[in-house]
Amino acid sequence: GRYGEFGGRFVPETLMSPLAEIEQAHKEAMQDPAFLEEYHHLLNEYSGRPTTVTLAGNVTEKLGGAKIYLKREDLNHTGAHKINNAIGQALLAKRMGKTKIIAETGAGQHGVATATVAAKFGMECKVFMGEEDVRRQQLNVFRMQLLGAEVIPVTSGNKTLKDATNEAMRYWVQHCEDHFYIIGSVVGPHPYPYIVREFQRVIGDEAKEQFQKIEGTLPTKVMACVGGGSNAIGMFAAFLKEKVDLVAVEAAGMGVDTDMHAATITKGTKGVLHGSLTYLLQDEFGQITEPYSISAGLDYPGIGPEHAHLASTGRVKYESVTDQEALVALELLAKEEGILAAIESAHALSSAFEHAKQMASHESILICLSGRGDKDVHTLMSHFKEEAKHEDTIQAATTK
Amino acid sequence: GRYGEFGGRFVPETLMSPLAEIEQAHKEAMQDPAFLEEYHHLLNEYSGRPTTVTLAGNVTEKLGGAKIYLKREDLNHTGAHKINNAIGQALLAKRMGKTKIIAETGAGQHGVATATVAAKFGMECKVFMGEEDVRRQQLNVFRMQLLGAEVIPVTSGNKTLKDATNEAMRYWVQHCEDHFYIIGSVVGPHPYPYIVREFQRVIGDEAKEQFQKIEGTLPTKVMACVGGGSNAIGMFAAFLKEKVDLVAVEAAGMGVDTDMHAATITKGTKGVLHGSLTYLLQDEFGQITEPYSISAGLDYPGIGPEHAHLASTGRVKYESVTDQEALVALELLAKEEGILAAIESAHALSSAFEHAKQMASHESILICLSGRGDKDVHTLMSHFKEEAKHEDTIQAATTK
Amino acid sequence: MKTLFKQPLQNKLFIPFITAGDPDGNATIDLAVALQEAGASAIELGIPYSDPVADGPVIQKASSRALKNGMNIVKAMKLVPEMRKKGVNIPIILFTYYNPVLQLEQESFFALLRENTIDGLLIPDIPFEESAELRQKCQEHSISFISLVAPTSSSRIKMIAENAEGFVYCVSSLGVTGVRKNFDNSITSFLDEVKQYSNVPVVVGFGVSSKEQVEELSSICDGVVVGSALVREIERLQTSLLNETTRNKAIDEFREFAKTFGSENESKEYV
Amino acid sequence: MKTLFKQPLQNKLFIPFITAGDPDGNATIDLAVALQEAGASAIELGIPYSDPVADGPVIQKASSRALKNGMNIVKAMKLVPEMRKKGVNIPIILFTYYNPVLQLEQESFFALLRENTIDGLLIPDIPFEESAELRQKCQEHSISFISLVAPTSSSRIKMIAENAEGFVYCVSSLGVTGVRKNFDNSITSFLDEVKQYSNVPVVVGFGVSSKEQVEELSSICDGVVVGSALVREIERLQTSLLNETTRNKAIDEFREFAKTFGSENESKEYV
Repeated sequence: GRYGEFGGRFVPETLMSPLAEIEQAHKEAMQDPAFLEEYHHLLNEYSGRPTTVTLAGNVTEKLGGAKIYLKREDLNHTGAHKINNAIGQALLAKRMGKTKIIAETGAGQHGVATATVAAKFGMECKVFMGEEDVRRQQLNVFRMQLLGAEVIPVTSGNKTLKDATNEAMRYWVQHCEDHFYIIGSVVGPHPYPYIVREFQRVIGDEAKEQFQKIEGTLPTKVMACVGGGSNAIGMFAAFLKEKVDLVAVEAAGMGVDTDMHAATITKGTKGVLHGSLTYLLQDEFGQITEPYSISAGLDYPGIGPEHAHLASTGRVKYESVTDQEALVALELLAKEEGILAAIESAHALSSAFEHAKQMASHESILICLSGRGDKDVHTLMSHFKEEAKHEDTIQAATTK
Repeated sequence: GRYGEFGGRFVPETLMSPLAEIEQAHKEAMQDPAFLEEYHHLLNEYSGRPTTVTLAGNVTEKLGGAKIYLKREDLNHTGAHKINNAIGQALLAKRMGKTKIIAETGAGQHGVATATVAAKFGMECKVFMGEEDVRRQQLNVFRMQLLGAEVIPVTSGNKTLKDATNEAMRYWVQHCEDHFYIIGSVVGPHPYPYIVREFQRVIGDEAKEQFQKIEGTLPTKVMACVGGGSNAIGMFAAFLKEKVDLVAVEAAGMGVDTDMHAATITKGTKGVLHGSLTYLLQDEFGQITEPYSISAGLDYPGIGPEHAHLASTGRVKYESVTDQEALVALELLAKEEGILAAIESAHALSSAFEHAKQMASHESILICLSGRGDKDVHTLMSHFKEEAKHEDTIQAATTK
Repeated sequence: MKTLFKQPLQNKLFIPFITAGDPDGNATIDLAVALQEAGASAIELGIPYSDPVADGPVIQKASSRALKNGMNIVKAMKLVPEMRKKGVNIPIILFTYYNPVLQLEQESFFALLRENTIDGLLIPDIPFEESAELRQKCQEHSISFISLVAPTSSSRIKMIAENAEGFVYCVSSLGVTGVRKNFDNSITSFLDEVKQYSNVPVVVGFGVSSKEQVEELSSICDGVVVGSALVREIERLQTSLLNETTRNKAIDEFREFAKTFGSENESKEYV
Repeated sequence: MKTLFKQPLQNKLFIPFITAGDPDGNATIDLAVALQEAGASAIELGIPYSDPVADGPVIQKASSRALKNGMNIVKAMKLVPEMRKKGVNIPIILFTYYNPVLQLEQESFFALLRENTIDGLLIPDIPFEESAELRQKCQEHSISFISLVAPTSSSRIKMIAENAEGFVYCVSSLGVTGVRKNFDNSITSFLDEVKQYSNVPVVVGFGVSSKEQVEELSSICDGVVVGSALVREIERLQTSLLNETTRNKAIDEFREFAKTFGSENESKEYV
């Protein structure tokens, strides 16, 4: 259960046996052709995989460097890569005879994916969500309810994702005998980081084959955004042993030199959160600090333990991108390619665009476009309105 | 340019030559392998086609009749079948050397699809949208703007789709020399109904092949919703000559016996609107009346002329479904299958579910799920809230 | 073939457009009288329509006003005999979109045109190719079926102009009706081509808004249609026109405004 | 191996839990004194933590209150010598999540435990398998490393119980800390299995909230941990506890409340 020194299983004793059972069940499942067939059947016939790889031709031309390709996880059912894992874990729950599902969610993407598979499998579903996020993401709350899930507002702590995760774990501790906890990223106690990785590696496996078919070679760089880090791990898994540069991009929020960011690798220190040893944003006494990012999906104070390991070995390079930089990249992709990326994914785009400029035209970058930006339109609207207001103020001030 | 007695080209003289040029260009394009290759390349690599066919197993079991399959147009880039046509027409515009695009939109789906392809092709894009719709669909307005399109609020008439179409035509009349008008459905003057049909027939062509691969035979019935009717024509085209029942479903709004509906075939009379002879909702003096449906995409007083023809020959059966029935079907699909359908598509679902109950379990229905329901969440929320309030009122009234 | 105007023309034609029922039916009758007094060669009487795609905002609003007042194609036609009673003897051309026509039985539509002494029919959304049957019927009933021709018509100009009746209505530039400041220079060659094929007067419309423009166009065509400029004046006067005590004064104002477009020679003969 | 309690036990153990710094450090000291007076056999001193996943809402809120007051793991440990000065001589067990421990150099953490006369260490989110090094260090420094065992531990019960030090902390039912009305019937067989392997007292915690429950459990185990019930009382008294003029009265009230859980025999000897 370790990635170098990272990972592990730091949980209340009550969960130790349930986690061992899940580990065993997953191991057996992954060797059972019938399980794998059902998993891939659902990915293909239900979620619409394989997702395509799109050349961002206009952006490539504009930047004048490396060719930019996008792995289109935004085209999945429910709009992001989250469904790959939710399908896999729901199948695992079914295999283990569990008919009740719990999940945590921040902006609601993993919650919607979990509510979706719970509906598909006829399972009862409870989604824990910080009260503050419930307020901010009413549409996703309603989507989950429409799918038949119960959304439980969490009032502890800062009432956001970290607290929702705490509460989901508490509920699971009390109900682990008949509930399966579908964790949404490569975080949590072992075996979750491994399970989620294995259910997300389809992204990279597909992308590698597709890219080779198009270009006849491997990409020069592969990039993805990281919050917990599931889309990045899923993308990188296929390339870890290849001669390909891997770059993951964290959320720098208002800047890594402020205290308003979510750049866990860049600025974090080692610690234990939600069951595993990894890098965290915390104070000197080990109290977890509240992260910040405009992107709800990257707004998490920890990171998957495998990322902590990949950072420490140097196999993957970790960079960070501010809110503002991500928004500029999002707008560029929208205007040039007609693709509205999730703000999460826009962090990877921003960094990739900078890399591309420095690279030669025979080189290439393959970016994981982890989700679509429809969910972010409210955020973008208020941001661009604020910006316009700000510009008006500046203009008013300078023309007087 | 006729489907039986329907269709034609009833437009101001100014547009006659431009329409003839488009007809000629389209004819040549469809015989040019390079054009078709680029079209299908974009459908596959950009929009993510082929879209999958999903068995709605839980609903099938629940209804106890025919097997229900869904053609998943909701998985397209931008969330509906509209992009198929937008890509095709934008390629045609490019071929004709036009660099400026105009489009009309109601709820914004075709507007978003058009703004998307305009961005992809580096074309200037103006989207005409009724002022009332601009107000109701702010998120889609913002999406179009983010994609670089100019959204022009239309203040004439009732300020909805019909008026936006009028205004788009007026603008085109004045600027047809350098503008290409991308019409969003199988309506308008010849050759538009034909062009849009040919760019949407990929739905049925794919679905037929996919269904045969799954079931080894053709479906018993093929169903789709109709407003203008592009997803239905696209779906039916492949089956018109097969021994397959075809059923199209119109919006009955508050009921076809009220004056609040959009059931053009069921309740309309022959007339000319937006350039073609078809069935219309109008008064005895030929004034077009305002249609009503909870679904913005079906809220149109006319219907594609080919549908008028298929109705008159009896090859396609036209039914209608109320707002309420559509919502019940939408909720059922969400809760049973984890798929949130567009309210438009839910009309087809509702009718299909009724058919399924009357059919044998060896029979099957293939439904075109034309789009995803994310765009409708606001509408659904306020509807279900109203409903809950209404129930509360009833309860309060009956418990006193 | 019936001709609307005596040939050769003694003056340039001035063909005003007004919407039936704007602001009400009685006003429309009086406005028609005023237009004749202002030198109109003929009047285009517009049938208000819910979806006037060939019209700009001014006439769209006039349509809305008229529809709100309950105007319809049958009522509109019945205004013409009232105009005749008040002395209007110039040709009246019914301007209507195709759909209202389509909703009437064809025989009763032509009967209505005849019994209401209507001289011509202009349908802006029915192109030459779709009009064969209607043109045939018009000939049978001695109604001039007016054809439009546009700068984009190109190879169609010959076909349309050769078959034109009453007059050829040339769209001044690309576009819908409405007030314009300038005309495209290419209009001269366009009009020359139309004149080359036409046996009837060649008239320019869509966007004629001032005396200066009328004069500018006079040298290259046989007359002008003036719509939006007049309808805007009616819009301005609508309150006065609806009030019996102020109507006469408003009509006087309108007549004076219309005269700026009219020929100086006010006495004409009509066929 | 160090033992926390003299064996064989003369009375059932009553181990109260309070959060350090709730409502402030001084109150914590006085509350500890009161607990000893109420018959506590040892005290679990909880370190407030931002993410207490093993705690129910009552202790979560206590954690938040203490963190707001600036409490941290080092300050908390330094409260213990103050308690000793006021006569507290029962064992003090530091209850802390793993992360705050991890942020201290291991040597300085154990030095702090020693110099602040802390007797035991309980980390709810470190399972047996991850605790080898810490248990080793505890033995070196004569600190009892308390292990938890749960009804779901099944095959793990033997391993945990055999290696237990100080006492075995049995989770009463599935779950996190908090007040419960009823206990699962299966608790008897669970406790029997633990007792079969354990050489130290077997104590039940998580959800003990009334004298009746204490009595019910007394027949099947060696003692109880009472947490949320006491912390809820502190929450109720917080304003009085923070005010110097009312603190003593509040402490009296708290002592009386705590006595409902305590053993009747108030004089004990501790090793």
